[in-house]
Amino acid sequence: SASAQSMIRIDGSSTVFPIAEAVAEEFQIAKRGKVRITVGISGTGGGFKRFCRGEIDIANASRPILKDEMEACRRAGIKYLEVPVAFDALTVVVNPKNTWVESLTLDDLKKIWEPAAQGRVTRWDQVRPEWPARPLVLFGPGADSGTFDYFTEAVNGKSKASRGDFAASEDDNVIVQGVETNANALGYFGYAYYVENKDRVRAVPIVNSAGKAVMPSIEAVTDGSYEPLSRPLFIYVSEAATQRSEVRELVTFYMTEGPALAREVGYVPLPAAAYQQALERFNANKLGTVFGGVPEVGVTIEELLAREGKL
Amino acid sequence: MRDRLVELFLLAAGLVAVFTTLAIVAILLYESSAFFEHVSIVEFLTDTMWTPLFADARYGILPLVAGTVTTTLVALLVAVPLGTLIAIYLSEFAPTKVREIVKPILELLGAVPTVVYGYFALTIVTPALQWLMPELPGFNMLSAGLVIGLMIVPYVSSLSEDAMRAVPRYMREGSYAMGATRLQTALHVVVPGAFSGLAAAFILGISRAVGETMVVAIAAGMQPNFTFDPREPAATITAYIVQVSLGDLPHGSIGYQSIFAAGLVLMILTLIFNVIGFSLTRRFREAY
Amino acid sequence: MSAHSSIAPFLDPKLVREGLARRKRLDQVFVVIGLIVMLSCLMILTVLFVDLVRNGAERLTWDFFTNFASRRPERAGILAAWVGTSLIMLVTAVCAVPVGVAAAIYLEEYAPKNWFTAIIEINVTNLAGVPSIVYGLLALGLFVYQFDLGQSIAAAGLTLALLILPIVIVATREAIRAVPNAIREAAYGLGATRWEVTKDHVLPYSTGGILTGMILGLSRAIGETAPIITIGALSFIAFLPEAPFQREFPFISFGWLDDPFTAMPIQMFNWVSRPDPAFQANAAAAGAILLGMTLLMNGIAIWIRYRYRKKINW
Amino acid sequence: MDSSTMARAHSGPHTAEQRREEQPLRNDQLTAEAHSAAPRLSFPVDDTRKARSLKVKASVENLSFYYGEHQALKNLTIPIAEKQVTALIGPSGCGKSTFLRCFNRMHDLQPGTRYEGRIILYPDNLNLVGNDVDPIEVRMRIGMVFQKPNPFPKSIFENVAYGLRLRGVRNRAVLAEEVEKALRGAALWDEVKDRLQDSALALSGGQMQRLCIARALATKPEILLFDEPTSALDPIATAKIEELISTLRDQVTVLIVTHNMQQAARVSDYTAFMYLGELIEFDEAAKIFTNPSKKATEDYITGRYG
Amino acid sequence: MDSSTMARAHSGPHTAEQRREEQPLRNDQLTAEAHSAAPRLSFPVDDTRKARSLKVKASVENLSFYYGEHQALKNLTIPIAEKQVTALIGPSGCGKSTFLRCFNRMHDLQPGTRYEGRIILYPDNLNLVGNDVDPIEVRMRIGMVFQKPNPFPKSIFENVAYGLRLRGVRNRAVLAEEVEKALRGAALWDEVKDRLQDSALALSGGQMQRLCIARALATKPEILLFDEPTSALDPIATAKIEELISTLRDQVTVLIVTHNMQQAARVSDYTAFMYLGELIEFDEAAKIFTNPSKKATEDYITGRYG
Ligand SMILES: Nc1ncnc2c1ncn2[C@@H]1O[C@H](COP(=O)(O)OP(=O)(O)OP(=O)(O)O)[C@@H](O)[C@H]1O
Ligand SMILES: Nc1ncnc2c1ncn2[C@@H]1O[C@H](COP(=O)(O)OP(=O)(O)OP(=O)(O)O)[C@@H](O)[C@H]1O
Ligand SMILES: [Mg+2]
Ligand SMILES: [Mg+2]
Repeated sequence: SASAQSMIRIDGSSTVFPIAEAVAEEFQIAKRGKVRITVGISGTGGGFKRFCRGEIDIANASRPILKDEMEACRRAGIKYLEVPVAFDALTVVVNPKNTWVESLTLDDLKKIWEPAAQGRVTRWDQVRPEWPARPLVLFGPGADSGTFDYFTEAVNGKSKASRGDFAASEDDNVIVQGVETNANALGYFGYAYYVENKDRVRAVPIVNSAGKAVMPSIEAVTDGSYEPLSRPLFIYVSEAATQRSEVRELVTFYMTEGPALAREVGYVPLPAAAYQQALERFNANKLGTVFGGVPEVGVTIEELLAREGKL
Repeated sequence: MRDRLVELFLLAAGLVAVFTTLAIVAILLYESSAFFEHVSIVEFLTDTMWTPLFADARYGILPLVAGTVTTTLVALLVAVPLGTLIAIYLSEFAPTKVREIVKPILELLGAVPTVVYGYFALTIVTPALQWLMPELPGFNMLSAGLVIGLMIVPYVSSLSEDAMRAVPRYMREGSYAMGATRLQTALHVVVPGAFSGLAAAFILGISRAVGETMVVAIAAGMQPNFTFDPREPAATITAYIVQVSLGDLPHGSIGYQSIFAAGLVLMILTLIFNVIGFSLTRRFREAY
Repeated sequence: MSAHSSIAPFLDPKLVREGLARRKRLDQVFVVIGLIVMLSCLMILTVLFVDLVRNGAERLTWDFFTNFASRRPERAGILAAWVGTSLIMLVTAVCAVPVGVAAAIYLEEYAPKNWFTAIIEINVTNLAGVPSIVYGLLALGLFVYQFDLGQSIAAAGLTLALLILPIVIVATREAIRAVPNAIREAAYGLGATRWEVTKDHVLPYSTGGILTGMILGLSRAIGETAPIITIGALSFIAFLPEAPFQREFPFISFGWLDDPFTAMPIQMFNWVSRPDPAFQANAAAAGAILLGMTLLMNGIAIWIRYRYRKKINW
Repeated sequence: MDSSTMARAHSGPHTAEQRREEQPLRNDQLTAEAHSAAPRLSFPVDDTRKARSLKVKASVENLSFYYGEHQALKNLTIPIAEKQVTALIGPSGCGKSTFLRCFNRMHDLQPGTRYEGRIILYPDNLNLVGNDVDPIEVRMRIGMVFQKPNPFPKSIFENVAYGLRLRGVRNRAVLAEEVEKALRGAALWDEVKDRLQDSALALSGGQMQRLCIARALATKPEILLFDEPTSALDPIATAKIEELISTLRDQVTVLIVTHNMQQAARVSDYTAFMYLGELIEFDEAAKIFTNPSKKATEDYITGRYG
Repeated sequence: MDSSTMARAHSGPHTAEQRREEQPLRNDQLTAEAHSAAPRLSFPVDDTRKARSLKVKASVENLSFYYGEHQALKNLTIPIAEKQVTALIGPSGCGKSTFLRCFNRMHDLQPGTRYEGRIILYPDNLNLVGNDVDPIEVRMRIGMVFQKPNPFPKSIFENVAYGLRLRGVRNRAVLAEEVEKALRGAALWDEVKDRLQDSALALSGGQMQRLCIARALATKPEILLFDEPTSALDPIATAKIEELISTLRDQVTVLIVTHNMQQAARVSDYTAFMYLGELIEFDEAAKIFTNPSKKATEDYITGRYG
């Protein structure tokens, strides 16, 4: 069998996958094939499950590790380091034929997406009276996804609290397709899908806490003005694996080459300083998660990096 | 003596099928037992909301069952008539050469990766339907069902054709000798004569439709609606399972365990179809 | 008897003749409908295939077969995927065919007709209808964790083997049933044991049908995505499993069995859901190749069936 | 076994001799008439018997038949007497079934077959094997009963009604009446009248065969073809069918193939002996079985050839 | 057809009478010997013929046979003379095939069947239908030729060699020699010697049937069973098979079922007439066909019953 020694096993979120793939590809080229990397897409949940069984070295996660998973890792004696690798900016999009929506406030979004809206808010004019009385057709990611969790937490104040009567898909391209073909549609998904489909759907500026309507963009995310819909993506590195030099090298590579690669595949890199800081934390072997098993919204990356981790 | 050993070995092979079923049932039962500690069976079977992953979780399997049944019905409405029609055509009308060539090519329809079918439904069939019915939402069970139906046409037609050709020649001759045309012979003698085989073909088709995942996941909207209206978007059991098992949900959570409960329901659904099919086949096997 | 003493036609011949004309018209109408339906199904198949080929045309180059996956669509290839798929199919065939054929032989040649065999029979048909994703769940629990095979080619092959087992069993049973009883009686009459009859006659004469079943099963397995993702197929893997043939002794190696893998449908599934639309061409190309592989297998099946039919004509 | 069982079993059918007496013979002599609308069948005068002639229902003229390259029938010429039973005998493979199936164009179902010559059906002078004649129309006029009873997997009633439905009869009263008549004609009515709606597949072999006869009778065919109708049946059922065939003579022209010479002797008025696709001898049954004029026929009849 | 063809075709087999003369008769009288190692078959003295007795190869004693509930054979007792041809005749369904298949336990392949009584095989006193006897051993000693020729879809050589291979013969020279002997014994050698490696399916029906006989002969069976071996064959092939059966008498004990009385009369030394599962009469063929002692037999023989 392909020797396990030089193999780095990565698995988890399919959202993080494009970045992980790019890094893995480049790292293998840089190491001239001496290190072998595999990347899977079992989902954040599946990734953590395998991570906490000690089957993989790095878990890709589109959300922080949760209490159950921390518990599982603790029981198996798996310790880990949490490393943020990029931002994903959740992008709210409408059909290009939609002329009425210029921006959306969090309140608007809440009116549209809160559980109470189910079956009731079905026309645009119910959100804002000046909007036309056209049907409101909603698209979003599946309820099992980290994107959904983050969006509901940010908009409705509670993770997974959402109306259920929207067309969901695991595959964000399907949402693009749905919004593109329906003039009354509204949907949300990861920034990368918007970047690649700018001519098919229109992104809506979101009014941030400062009252300013901001279009999602790399700059707006990096400077923190596109909030609260930007979220960090993570990798979790098993402490045992950090004993291996190639894993350490990979993480270092991630922090140095990562920003360019993330940008290339449509994600938003962290601020340059943040990579520096994250690498320092990694080298200092600061174990555990800074979230304590509870997802949070709207925390800046600097805040996160300043916190103490918990296992 | 050696014959005895061989028989035991062969029996063991036959038992693999039984053990597989047992293993599937055992795993599903085991994993869903945790789920049923949390959710009462009554709620599971009677509630009409399925939102196990939402903050306000409800665990009524009915919407998923409704979605499964509706897409399956739509699929069957396509596959059974088309499949039977093709089978009759191939077995009673087409020249041997045509049959020998067309049958395996049709079987290819069943081998197209289902992802391809999913996009076929979403990007070609749905717009076409919307052109006919402008009100139709972009995701709906209708187009998913139609495409699944198309996908299982070869299962139905292939097996039905086998069954029809197994109808002995003297039966057909009896009918022709009475002055029947080909069509009359096919409809009045061959089809009733092949009934058990047709039933088996339909059952396999149903099972396949019930178990289809990707097409519904892509084209039907993944939205657990308790409705039997094929124009609505909906989710099926399989779509739910594949979605969750690949999602970001923590394993071991109730939401994750719910897929095993759903799987159990699916298994029971297919089992029911099969037992019905099996007893039908048995009942009519001695037909001639 | 007097009731029938007249041979005069029962009905007015004119009416009968008119009725006949109508019946024959119906006959022709049906032929047309049958042809149309059949042709439209064939056409849809063609459209699907042509569409894939057209969308993927730009990627259908030699490099596509020899490159690993990449973040750059134009650099990405399916090397790991097609090697993985081939090896998985190998494992699947090697496991499913003997077991499936043995089970079919048991059911057809050995099994007494009682409730026990009825259960096995129900089971087989039932398994044919179990959704593939459920096999994934089973395999995860059984092969990956219980048998500790991990996320390996062996685990994937076994999973798909279980999935196609019923197809192999059903097809083999049909083939075995087609062997005339007279042949069995002849062999028994010479003093052959059950096993000798099976091995010397039933099996050799049903080879065509058995191979057809195997290939139909494999064409089902080759396109499966869900179950092998569940057991942990990878999406990025830039190296190949250990080669089955080695230069040094013992020349053959089974190390590849527990190597990680990816497969064609996974690669395709992954590309389909990528943000960059350029990957859609890769997906289409992969889909076309997958369909081509299936087409090839089915072609072989048709050819084998044809050859055997020609050779053995009862 | 007590021999009384057996005696009872075959007391039914009259012997050929007995029946022949009962038959009204026509005395027109020797008429080699050219084809008029209803030609007569005539035999040369023979010292041992009265010459007689009967109406001809169909006349086979120079019929040849080919399965692809293989010529199965060679230039056969046989007259078929109206309302008489004509039996075809001959060793296996001599073409008896092939000949019979020409009458209702069953061969048309198999590609690559070819007819030559003519079978003229009287009174309307229709050439049954003509290319311009619709096989379905032929089959509507000429019924057939097969070697193996082949009822349709439907109810008894529907089996018999099938031919009528094909002919467009929808009226339930008419159907019921005709089905009853046909079943009575096939001597099956009493046995099944209480279970007309039961599956035909639940009948015994002999009953099934009579059902097939009823099915054919219901459409009032002009000629009824029997291809070894009793070879799959037990002795008692065989006796019943033979008796039935004897009585059918009043209603319909019967052509029967049998490999059983005793049966041919018992039921037929005329007998044709075929060998390797050729007609060796055709004559009254009594003559064939007592005093055949060809050596080959005699050898076959007396069992020197099997 | 010229009748010479036919004459040639059946000039082969000797008539039963001719053959009987050639046979060395044994003159031991009337011995109702209890079962010794080799009992003798004896008939009561009869004015019209010499009483004689022959070695018995197998004796059927009170044999009954059941298909589930249905009793197909009722308490049969028949001696089978060594190196003689014994024919079984009787109407369809009377149990001839069932009886024959008891000899090589073919019924064991069908569940739910049951034997009662005994078939003792001499000289070793083996009860063929005993529960403790391995059916495979029985089949190794008793060969069978079926109604429809059923060669394996293998080469001619492999067909004949198959039985030997089953018995563990591997030596190629031995195989070749035995195959030739068997093919010669079945009068097929000259026709196939140049194409032993061709598929057996390319042979004609009659050749196939002789191949099946060769296949059975190759294993040197003690008894050879024939179940209507010529019913699927044309006259010429039939004649060849009959001739062959007549000559086989020198090598092996033959039991033949036929629905054809002429055939039975031609080939057999002894004939058993069965009806509805019972044995009605058993005697020398000459006696049965000229002067049967039971009315039922006579009726059947003379064609009054079919
Ligand atoms: N479908 C067919 N295709 C080609 N040849 C055929 C076909 N059916 C019969 N034959 C051949 O035609 C000849 C006459 O066959 P036919 O069935 O008419 O004989 P038969 O007299 O009815 O014999 P039997 O008494 O065995 O039924 C035979 O040589 C036979 O092999
Ligand atoms: N496999 C079977 N299962 C049940 N009953 C059977 C089976 N085979 C034959 N029988 C019955 O046993 C009886 C004797 O059948 P058998 O085949 O021995 O008759 P036969 O004398 O050989 O007739 P034929 O001349 O038609 O071949 C018949 O009543 C038949 O229906
Ligand atoms: Mg015939
Ligand atoms: Mg028989």
